[in-house]
Amino acid sequence: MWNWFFQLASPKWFYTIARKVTPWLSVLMYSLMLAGLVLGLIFSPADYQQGNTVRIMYIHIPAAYMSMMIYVIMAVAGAIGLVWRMKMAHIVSVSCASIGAMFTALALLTGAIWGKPTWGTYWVWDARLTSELILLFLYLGFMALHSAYDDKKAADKASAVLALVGVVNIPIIHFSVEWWNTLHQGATLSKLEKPSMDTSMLWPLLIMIVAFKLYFVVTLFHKIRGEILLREKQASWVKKLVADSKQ
Amino acid sequence: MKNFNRIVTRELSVVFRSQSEFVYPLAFFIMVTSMFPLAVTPEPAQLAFIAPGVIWVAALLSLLLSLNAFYQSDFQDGSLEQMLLAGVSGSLIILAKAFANWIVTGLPLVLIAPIIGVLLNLELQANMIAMLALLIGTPSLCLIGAIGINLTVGLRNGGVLLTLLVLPLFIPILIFGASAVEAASIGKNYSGQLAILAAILILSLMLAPFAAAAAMKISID
Amino acid sequence: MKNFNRIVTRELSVVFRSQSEFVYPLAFFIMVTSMFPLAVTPEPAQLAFIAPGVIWVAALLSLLLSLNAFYQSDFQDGSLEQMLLAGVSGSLIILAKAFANWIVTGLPLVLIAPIIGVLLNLELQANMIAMLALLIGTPSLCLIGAIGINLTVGLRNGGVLLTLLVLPLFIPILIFGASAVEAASIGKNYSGQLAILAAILILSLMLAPFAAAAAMKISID
Amino acid sequence: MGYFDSFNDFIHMGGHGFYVWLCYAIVFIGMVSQFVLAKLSAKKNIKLLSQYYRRAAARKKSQANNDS
Amino acid sequence: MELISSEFNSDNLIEITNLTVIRSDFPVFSPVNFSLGAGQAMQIRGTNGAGKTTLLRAICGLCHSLEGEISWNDEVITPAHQNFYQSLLYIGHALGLKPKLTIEQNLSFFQQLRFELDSQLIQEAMQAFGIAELYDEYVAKLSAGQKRRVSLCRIITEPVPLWILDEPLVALDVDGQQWMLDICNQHLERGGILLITSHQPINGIHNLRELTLS
Amino acid sequence: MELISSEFNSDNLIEITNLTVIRSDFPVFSPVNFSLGAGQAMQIRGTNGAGKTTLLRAICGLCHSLEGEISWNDEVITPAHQNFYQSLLYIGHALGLKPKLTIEQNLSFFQQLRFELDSQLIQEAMQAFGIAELYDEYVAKLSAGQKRRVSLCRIITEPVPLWILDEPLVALDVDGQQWMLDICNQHLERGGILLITSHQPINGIHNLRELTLS
Ligand code: HEM
Ligand SMILES: Nc1ncnc2c1ncn2[C@@H]1O[C@H](COP(=O)(O)OP(=O)(O)OP(=O)(O)O)[C@@H](O)[C@H]1O
Ligand SMILES: Nc1ncnc2c1ncn2[C@@H]1O[C@H](COP(=O)(O)OP(=O)(O)OP(=O)(O)O)[C@@H](O)[C@H]1O
Ligand SMILES: [Mg+2]
Ligand SMILES: [Mg+2]
Repeated sequence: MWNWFFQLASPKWFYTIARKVTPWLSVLMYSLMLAGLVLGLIFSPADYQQGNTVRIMYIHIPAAYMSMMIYVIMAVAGAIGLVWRMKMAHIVSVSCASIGAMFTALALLTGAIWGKPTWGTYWVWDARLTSELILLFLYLGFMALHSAYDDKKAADKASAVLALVGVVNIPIIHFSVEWWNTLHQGATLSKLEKPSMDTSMLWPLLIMIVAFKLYFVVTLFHKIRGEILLREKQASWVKKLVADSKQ
Repeated sequence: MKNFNRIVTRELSVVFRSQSEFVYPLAFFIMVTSMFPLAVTPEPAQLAFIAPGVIWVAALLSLLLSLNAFYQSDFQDGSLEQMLLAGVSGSLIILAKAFANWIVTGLPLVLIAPIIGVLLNLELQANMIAMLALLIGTPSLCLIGAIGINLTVGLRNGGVLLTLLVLPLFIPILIFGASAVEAASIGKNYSGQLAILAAILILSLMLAPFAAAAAMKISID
Repeated sequence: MKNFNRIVTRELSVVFRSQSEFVYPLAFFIMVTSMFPLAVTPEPAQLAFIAPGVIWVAALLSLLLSLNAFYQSDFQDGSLEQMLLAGVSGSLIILAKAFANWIVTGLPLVLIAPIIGVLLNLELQANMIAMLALLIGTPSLCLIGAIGINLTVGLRNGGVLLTLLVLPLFIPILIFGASAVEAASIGKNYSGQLAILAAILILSLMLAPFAAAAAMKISID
Repeated sequence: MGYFDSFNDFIHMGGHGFYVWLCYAIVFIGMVSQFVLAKLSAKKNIKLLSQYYRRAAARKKSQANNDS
Repeated sequence: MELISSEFNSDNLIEITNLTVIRSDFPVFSPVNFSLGAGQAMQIRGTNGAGKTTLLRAICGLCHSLEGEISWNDEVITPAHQNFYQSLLYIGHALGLKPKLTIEQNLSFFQQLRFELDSQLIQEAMQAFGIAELYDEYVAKLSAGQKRRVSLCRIITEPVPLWILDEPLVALDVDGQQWMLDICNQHLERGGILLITSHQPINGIHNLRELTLS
Repeated sequence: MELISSEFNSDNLIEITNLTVIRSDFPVFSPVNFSLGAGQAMQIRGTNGAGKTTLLRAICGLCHSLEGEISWNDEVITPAHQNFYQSLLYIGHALGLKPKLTIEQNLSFFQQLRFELDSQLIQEAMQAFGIAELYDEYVAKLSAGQKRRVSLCRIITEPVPLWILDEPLVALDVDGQQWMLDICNQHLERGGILLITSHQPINGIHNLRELTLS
């Protein structure tokens, strides 16, 4: 039952699987991305209040979701690494950071730009915006801490501790719109209730959300493979792989 | 518990050995708060308006500054590893050091805050609430700060990296602390904010010592 | 002059060895400035009003924090005394280190300040003046800070004592810097303040290296 | 085609073209650069490693020479 | 002078199997095997950089990324094993003294972490290392050798069976070295265990085994 | 191996008259008088705390509150005397190395403060102390003895006549100590001057005079 878990823990196994899977995932990602863009930019209607600016939603919301999801993944992987001393978990955790930071920055930037036509200002200091900014700082702190250590193992553990501590910020971001009355929109997508959105806008949004997730997985796999190579440089399979690739 | 007392006593006697040292964080606090009338505006109404925020930001920075002095030398001269080797648990060490840190840095802030409040034109009620909020909030700052300093203590320029790691975690305390004072100063209900501060304190008392102890062991290697 | 270059190069290579280090003071600056909207008020007009003061206070604190990392290890590992014994004059060492300090800490602040200004709702003209004022003011902060750190570096809790010594000396720069920005934001003439800042810079370039070098020799004993 | 009457309309987006296209451009640049960097990292690391192995081998050799 | 009054359990045993430490992907030294029982002493030898300090710190649990096994009285030591820490004293390059406290305050702090305060014993220890008159001097003002003596006092004030000493003779003058070695001998006679490194010749410790790292 | 290529001026002379250092109102040691000319060496002896380190630092001008006179080539030294500093190398308990720079960077920084960069010489120095393969290693990662070796490389890379070495043999292994003493001998043959302290026996330095502090 735990077999797959231990297999996952083997960098070599992960490397080969990731290499096999990524092309397929990439194809899926490209097609979903394209479909989402075409539907969102061309076929979906403008909002009766916001006009065409609503099209920013199709990238803002997926990016914002990803920024939070990736942080949780990073923290959970870090925790697994700390508790079970699993190499692979740390590799995942570390590889997540820069992708997550990018999505956080994108959510902030697209949100800020969207704010100008809708709220009349690029930036207000409301709870959700602020907590998202804090999330960016947490990502940056994670990366800075990891690069400040000379020893990779110590760096992994230290940054995992930081990721775990920072996880408290995630519920704050999510519930901020409920806890404080703010400018920012409340939840539009919820599993329990029927979405309040028109299907012609809902579909492109959902497709983009899935496409962004796939993008994350594909990019993560690339990053992980690079990282595995560096860390397993003493393993014979890596030596062989490097030697083969030279010819 | 015996060891807790011992570590606290030792910390305090190191600090009080040069008797003037415990006034520094205080002095920093006073200095930063008095920079604002100079830098922003000397007008009383405006001052009272920015006072809660300024008091909290200053408290936060002065606690942040004190962390280094409290932890770094223990790492460098090897006395932390000696305590661990004497079988004292990491989280107990952290708890004791954070407590000593609060006694030396946090408590004086709490006591001096009302005076600063008067200088910044804060009225009595808000002033008392500011003190209360600081009393509940500053221990959490010491505990959370302990995590950050233990993660960064082995690194050069750790001081600034520390800030980067710790300030985001301080911000919720800052927000609720400042908004409690603000609510009090305009006569609104402030008990909600104080309750959240208390909840944060309990949470950090339960979790921070373990996280910081883990960080400490990583840094010692 | 050759030795000046060498010391600067060495300082910079120590700092840039872990490439991310030069973002820390910046991060601190951004973090502190973004604490004020949270602690004081998120309202744009109010923000613009306190912005000049906040930017200057934050710049001042972030330079203050960087001093320790720049000087302390050189004292402790004996490399300062080795430089002196190699016949390099104390004031040259200080000048070189303060210059490196400014490159790493001050310059990034100057460059990021306009962005912070936008976040705090400062308008374009005031924003540019803020940048200019920081450009003239921050080198003096590095030089004056060098005196303070060299006086206090041998002491435990020196960090906070440093603050105590240095902040009063920083205050004139703070006042003129902030008031230049304020003047610009309400459309008044600001050249007087900038001239004073420049005068302070020249004065501290001439005097601070000698004072700091004297302090250094006292601390080495 | 689609929601818009003409290509010009599409670019113009009812006056909000600047905001919409700026957003999409930023996201595009961000995601593509991240993706390319990630994709290159495996290749770059292979190159790095082949250098590393060469140096390690050289060091081992010189050590062996020292011992004998 | 009879200094150490306690007899140790004669069953005490530390066993090291296949221990090595990985740094930047390479083992620092080839795997090490040995065991030391009551009354036995071992000197770790090796050139500069051979890994002596690393080995000692690994045994104390101060190193991550180690491979192999350490066991104390037949129990395998996981990083924080209370029994083991109760019986261990490690003194390395960093002495762990607070410059702002006096000699006596430093010593009594460490003593109280594991034992009851025994001022008498602290007094005797300072006498044994020739720093009795300096008892209320701040450590900051001591010379290199005097600081080393203060840290070594702990082998008397904290009577534990297992001593792990990394270059304890450094900075000591001739008298100091002699006193130090005498005390080690007494410790061994009482059933203590000693693990030591030194680049200076160690004369007069009975039955000193040697292990050379490579 | 011929390492040091420069001959020094044979008129070099350091003279110490009635030197003592006051700490907390008392002189640390009774006044000291000696003079050393080209090719002469002196070992300062004394128990722990006798004041050896204090004396050497005082000569280097790193101590305030000293009484007496130090002169170099018949000129009295006031705290910052360029000629004197140009001819002096002091290596004490603190090594002055930056952990974040490599061995080579550290050595070339110090060399360039007084001389032109000479990578050849740095290479030779590292070879002489057996750390040539580590040249691009960060000092943070070195062992105690390796760090000491790096700091001692400076006696080769910075060819000055007057060496003041405070316990240079500490942490060095047997080979390292031998190399060190050989180099000192070569230095003396070329007309250098050596002032040294050590608690370990110094074997094989020709004409080593001794001065015992009290
Ligand atoms: C800098 C500005 C902004 C930031 C940092 C930001 C951040 C976020 C975040 C983090 C989420 C995900 C929340 C969650 O999953 O709980 C989100 C969702 C969302 N944002 Fe923004 N946002 C910004 C501006 C805007 C603007 C201007 C609008 C529209 C007027 C907007 C509309 C939405 C909508 C509709 C959602 C989905 C709501 C949900 O399902 O929770 N955002 N935003
Ligand atoms: N800053 C100081 N203030 C007061 N006394 C001091 C100070 N520094 C050193 N001393 C005292 O001066 C004496 C001489 O110290 P010094 O370091 O010179 O000894 P040393 O001969 O080098 O000893 P060691 O062999 O242990 O290195 C010591 O007794 C010490 O206590
Ligand atoms: N943090 C580290 N990262 C990588 N390598 C390290 C680290 N610390 C030590 N080393 C390397 O490990 C080796 C062993 O160091 P160690 O300090 O154990 O040597 P030692 O035998 O105690 O030497 P000495 O006699 O000089 O004290 C050295 O070659 C050193 O370069
Ligand atoms: Mg060692
Ligand atoms: Mg000495």
